Amino acid sequence: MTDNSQIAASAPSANPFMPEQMRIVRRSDLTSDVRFFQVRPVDMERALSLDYKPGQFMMVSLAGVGEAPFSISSTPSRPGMLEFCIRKVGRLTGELFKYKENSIIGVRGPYGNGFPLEKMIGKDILIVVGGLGVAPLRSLLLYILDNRDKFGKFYVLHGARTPAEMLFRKEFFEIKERDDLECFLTVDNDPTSQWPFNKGVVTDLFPKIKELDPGNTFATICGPPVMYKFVVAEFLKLGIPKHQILMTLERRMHCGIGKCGHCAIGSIYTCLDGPVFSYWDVLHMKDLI
Amino acid sequence: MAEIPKPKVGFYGFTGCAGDLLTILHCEDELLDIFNAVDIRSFLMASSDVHDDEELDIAFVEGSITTDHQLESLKGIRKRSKVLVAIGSCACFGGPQAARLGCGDWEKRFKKVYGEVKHTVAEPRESHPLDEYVKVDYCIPGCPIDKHQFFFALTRLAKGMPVELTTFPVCAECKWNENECLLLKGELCLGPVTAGGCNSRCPNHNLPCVGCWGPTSEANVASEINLLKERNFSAEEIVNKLRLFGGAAMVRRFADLLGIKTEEPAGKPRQKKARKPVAAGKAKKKTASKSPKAKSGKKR
Amino acid sequence: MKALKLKKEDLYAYLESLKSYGELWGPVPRGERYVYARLTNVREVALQALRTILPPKKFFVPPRFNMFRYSEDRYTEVFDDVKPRVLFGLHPCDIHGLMILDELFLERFPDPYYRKRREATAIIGLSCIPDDKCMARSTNTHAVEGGFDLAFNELGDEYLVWVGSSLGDDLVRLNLDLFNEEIDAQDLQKYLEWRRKRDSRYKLNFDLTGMPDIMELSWDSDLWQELADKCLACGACSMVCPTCNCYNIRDVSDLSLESGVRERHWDSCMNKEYALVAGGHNFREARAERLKLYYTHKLKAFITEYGKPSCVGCGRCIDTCPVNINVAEVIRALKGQEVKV
Amino acid sequence: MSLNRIKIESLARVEGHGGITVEFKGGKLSNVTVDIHEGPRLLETIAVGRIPSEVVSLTCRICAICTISHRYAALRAMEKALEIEIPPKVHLMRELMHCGEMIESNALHVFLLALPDYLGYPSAVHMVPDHAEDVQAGLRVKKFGVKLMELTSARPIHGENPVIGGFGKYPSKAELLRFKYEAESLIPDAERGVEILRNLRQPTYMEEGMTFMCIKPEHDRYGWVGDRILVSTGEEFNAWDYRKLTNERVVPHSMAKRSRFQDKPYFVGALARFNLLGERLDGAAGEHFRRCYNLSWIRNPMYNNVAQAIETVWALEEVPRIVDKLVAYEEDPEIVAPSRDRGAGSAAVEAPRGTLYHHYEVADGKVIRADIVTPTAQFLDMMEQHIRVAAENLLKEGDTEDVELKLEMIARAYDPCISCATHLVKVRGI
Ligand SMILES: Cc1cc2nc3c(=O)[nH]c(=O)nc-3n(C[C@H](O)[C@H](O)[C@H](O)COP(=O)(O)OP(=O)(O)OC[C@H]3O[C@@H](n4cnc5c(N)ncnc54)[C@H](O)[C@@H]3O)c2cc1C
Ligand code: SF4
Ligand code: SF4
Ligand code: SF4
Repeated sequence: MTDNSQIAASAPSANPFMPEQMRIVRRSDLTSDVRFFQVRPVDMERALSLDYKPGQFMMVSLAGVGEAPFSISSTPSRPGMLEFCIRKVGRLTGELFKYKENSIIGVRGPYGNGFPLEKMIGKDILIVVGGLGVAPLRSLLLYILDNRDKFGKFYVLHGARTPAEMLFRKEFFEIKERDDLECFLTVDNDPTSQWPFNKGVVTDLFPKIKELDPGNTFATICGPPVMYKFVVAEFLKLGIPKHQILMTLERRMHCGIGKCGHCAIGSIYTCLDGPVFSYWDVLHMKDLI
Repeated sequence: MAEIPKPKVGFYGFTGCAGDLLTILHCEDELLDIFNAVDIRSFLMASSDVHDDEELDIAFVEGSITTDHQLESLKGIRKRSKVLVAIGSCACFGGPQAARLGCGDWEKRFKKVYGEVKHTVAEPRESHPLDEYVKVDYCIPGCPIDKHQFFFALTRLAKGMPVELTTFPVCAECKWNENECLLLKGELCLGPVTAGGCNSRCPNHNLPCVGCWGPTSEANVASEINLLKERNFSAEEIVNKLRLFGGAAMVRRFADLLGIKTEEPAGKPRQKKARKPVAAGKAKKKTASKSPKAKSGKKR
Repeated sequence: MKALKLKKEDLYAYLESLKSYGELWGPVPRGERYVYARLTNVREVALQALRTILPPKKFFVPPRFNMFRYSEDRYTEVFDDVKPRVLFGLHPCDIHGLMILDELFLERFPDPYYRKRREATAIIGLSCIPDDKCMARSTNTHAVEGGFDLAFNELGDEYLVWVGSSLGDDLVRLNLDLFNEEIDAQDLQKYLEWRRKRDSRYKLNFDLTGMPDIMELSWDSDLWQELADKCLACGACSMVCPTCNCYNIRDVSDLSLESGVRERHWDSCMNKEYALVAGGHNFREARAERLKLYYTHKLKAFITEYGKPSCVGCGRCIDTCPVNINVAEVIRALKGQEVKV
Repeated sequence: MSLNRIKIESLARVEGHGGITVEFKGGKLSNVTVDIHEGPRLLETIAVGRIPSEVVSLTCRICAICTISHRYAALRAMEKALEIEIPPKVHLMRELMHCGEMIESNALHVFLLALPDYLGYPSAVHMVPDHAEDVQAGLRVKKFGVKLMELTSARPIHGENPVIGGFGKYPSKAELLRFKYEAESLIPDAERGVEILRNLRQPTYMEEGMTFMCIKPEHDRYGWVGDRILVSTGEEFNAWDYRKLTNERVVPHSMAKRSRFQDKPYFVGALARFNLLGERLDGAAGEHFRRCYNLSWIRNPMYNNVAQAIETVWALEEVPRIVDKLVAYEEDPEIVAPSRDRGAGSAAVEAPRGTLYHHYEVADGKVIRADIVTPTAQFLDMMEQHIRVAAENLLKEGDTEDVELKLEMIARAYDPCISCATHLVKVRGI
């Protein structure tokens, strides 16, 4: 009974484990170990019909290597391609870094809940990112910029250890220049002494937030684990309700679709019910972080 | 993807039974594929065509170190190789010849066997695993190794990728094979503390695991010992069993549980194993600290 | 649901006729235990079997199987072992176990590997009288109303045969002559009596309704560490549990290095690397944390989500764990009772 | 010619680590040594204080190539020490597993290790382009031996299934019959080895008379197990008197001990078995033997290769005979428990490369003494002597081309097993 065995791998398959073929159209180094990948389904029809939400992720699949989840960094408002920013840490990421432009990789998804855009529309938005936390939040950020009129006030705080380690540095410099949002950048320290902006940890930027309506604000955070505690404290100080504080969480995943069990926390699966959770979820569901 | 040149591979054997290299030679169906997939530069047991001074991508080393000469060769292999893989329990743990490691009676035993003759061929020493002397990138355990696990490692390394070996103890595979649990039937089975990957061969044959793959990464030896004591096995018998193939790893990691005084090996500082699961040290302390009985009642 | 009767003496003849649907599998002895095995000779079936070492999940998510063959960047699905099969002799707890797996594997993102095997398989239940390790009454999984194609219920020298699906009806028609459609009041009496007898035999009776609360309140209890000190982390409890479904995926290359398989094999939350992620962070480094996850899944999370525990009371963990950590002991301990752990 | 010293540092295509040193002084041969630089393991000292079953698991680890023979010898010795009578089905299973090892080890040696020498290749892999069929035939036979060992012992190497008093599990009848048919179908492959070797000219530069020893089977057929030892001098010994035969001593250039019989080196192995028992060979093997045998067999160790090739045919013919008897048993016997917890036992079995002795003494259920004498330890002196004669003759004839290879070939013809040789020796309880 090997029906279905020759499903064209480039079209979406009835088998949710079947990776779609996508081509790396662009790649560039963001830092020494983080690389930006832009990929596009080999099938053009499919490329144009790609749909996803900021905060969702895809499983990247390399034959003979394995699969791993990565947040989508691009915005659905700029269709036809997907973007990832990926840190080289292990087997799959190590191999992926060997792939050049024009190579074919496997991708399946999108998976996960993504940000609750329906609820966020019309609200003030505060995005706080650190390090690789940019990956999912860049998607939200670009989405909001592309739909600027649908949201209220918009603050972005971005921190990195050093200027060289700030991901999408140029992009953020440009965003900073825009007048439809307030964007503040900071670095922990600056060996070059050329950094024109703030120095210090990301929480130092909070006093710059002036005109948020806290009850009407969605705050999002993604970054290294140490950041969460301090940033959430600041959100609470601002008076943002706990269920409007959003964060994306990470867990081991082998399937991305709620089968393999590895990302289970209590009664939820990070891959299906997350990876975006509210601070209230974190408080009432033990074990979430 | 770019064509990668065939990796240069060497196979070496020190003190042991040669069972791991022979396991590879026993792969009739795959042998030619292996020779095609990688560029074998040295395999003394199979071929007299050896190139013993060149750089290697991967060195597979079987056997433990028991002479000065071997130690020198091992260091040479390490220097020439990008990745060094210990294959078999002797290379990984010192093998059965290291079962009395730490007992301090090696010289006495050596004299018992060889008398006072001064050997000219080699300066003998007590058996130690490879990672006592050089950095070992991977340990593929087994007495002998299992060919599937070896192929898995070989293909991964040939492609320049890391290798994940079985992290379960024997019991998991034993259940896959639907065996009746011998421990529950009162036999001294080391399945729960022994690294899996052998497909639970012995329980499949109604025989208890004798632990020939050495300790698993998270062996709860304290609990196993307590359980066996409840089943009326003597402490001596349990310890003997644990040490027979666990060798240096058992002795060192579980010395206080096994009631053994450990002596550091002559001279050489101990190197950390590269693929030790993260923070194994912490778990070790936890399991090793107190017996469960001592523990209950105390506040943590 | 339709009910029929089959004389016990005709059972083997009927089992024989089932073979025309597909491979016939049923419990057979292995030492003092039982396993599901292919019944080439129908008389080998162990009708007295209680629990098998592995639950029927092994048919639908085998311990190890290949999902894809790959070469270069092409993936080809593998469904090698999908074939028509009849599983005979599933007890109610195991049927409930399958229904829980159905929810996991067939609802959101249906898993084709599970689905195809499931669809090709006919399920025939068999009633049972519990032993001292069964706790299906506590989990309310001691009787079945669905989830089977046929269900045989012992009734003196006959079986009452429930037909649970249209496939079940087809199976009956494979040898219709053996069945009797007339059910009378006496049969009803016998059936009720049998149920009373079964229900009275449960030695393990727990009230599980409050378990989520109790688990919640025991989150920081010393209990978990005490269990962890004994736990061998061997994973056997997960392997044998009919509702444990965790697995790992790994790509295994052929020696040619050009092709290979994407393989799936059982994992357990008791495995130390279960929650280890790249960079070395382990979300459940401590054995106590992993044990807690296992029992959260069985006794809390599923109840919160589906209103029933994901333990179906089959007693396999009770029968398997060498150091006697099992769902019954954990419930007792959580409820502050004396335990043997 | 200014040859002072020939040193073969590492013998290739033998199991374990050994070398050969030949020294000359003033154009005359002064010293020949077969050096064993395998590291010591002191396994007998590890055996002391352990329970018998553990010691069986331990001593088979002396050598991967002879693991079945070691296990077999250990089981027999332990069963003697503990007074265990094993049922006939267990005997048959053991004979079957022994066949597996003989087939595997002999085929490996004949086709893959020795043939490359004769045909002038560094290894069997290098032979493939020109002699693919021969290599394939050898691999098929060897693979069958490996599978047979796996079937009977649970693993190709160090299988734990054969235990004191019986087996953990028995193969099914269907499996056994499959092996029977396969054995029958492989006989032509094994005969191929005999044919190749028969048609090759054996070198003669090392010829020298030798003393042979092997086990006298308990029945009047050819075989590898028994309690009496035949010597080509016409004498016979009990296996438990093995000390009288082997007389081990330590030499400085070897981590393996050395044996002599009546102060003379001697030969054990297939050639010894054939010289002493060859007329007992039946079937096709018997015919091959009668066709190949000549008087050089008592002087020339190179014929050991031919003997091994023929012995492989015999072992393949033996498999169906054993299987036919095995499948007649309906029940699998239980493992027989020891009838006492103290005693001493010695046993001999023929390993592929010669007679192997295991001796154990047990008190209070623990082994207090273990003594193992391996074939390689026994024939090393003989090997040294043949190499000496060869070196002298070659020197005399001025035939110094490829002299290392020529000497190495002699060593390889013995099919030495150096890990075996290195770990055996008597020890009293410590
Ligand atoms: C929802 C989500 C979004 C993510 N987004 C990004 C991103 O945008 N950029 C980025 O660089 N990284 C991201 N990660 C982390 C990324 O998945 C890991 O770095 C990656 O799995 C490492 O794989 P590896 O094979 O290189 O590492 P190895 O250590 O060799 O991992 C082996 C296998 O373990 C599993 N695994 C290991 N670490 C993780 C992990 N952190 N999460 C899930 N599974 C894991 C995978 O199956 C992986 O193939 C994300 C993780 C999650 C869960
Ligand atoms: S028989 Fe041994 S390996 Fe198998 S489950 Fe029991 S303890 Fe574990
Ligand atoms: S079951 Fe134990 S003794 Fe047997 S092969 Fe596996 S690890 Fe070795
Ligand atoms: S937890 Fe135990 S009793 Fe419950 S279903 Fe799983 S194995 Fe059966």
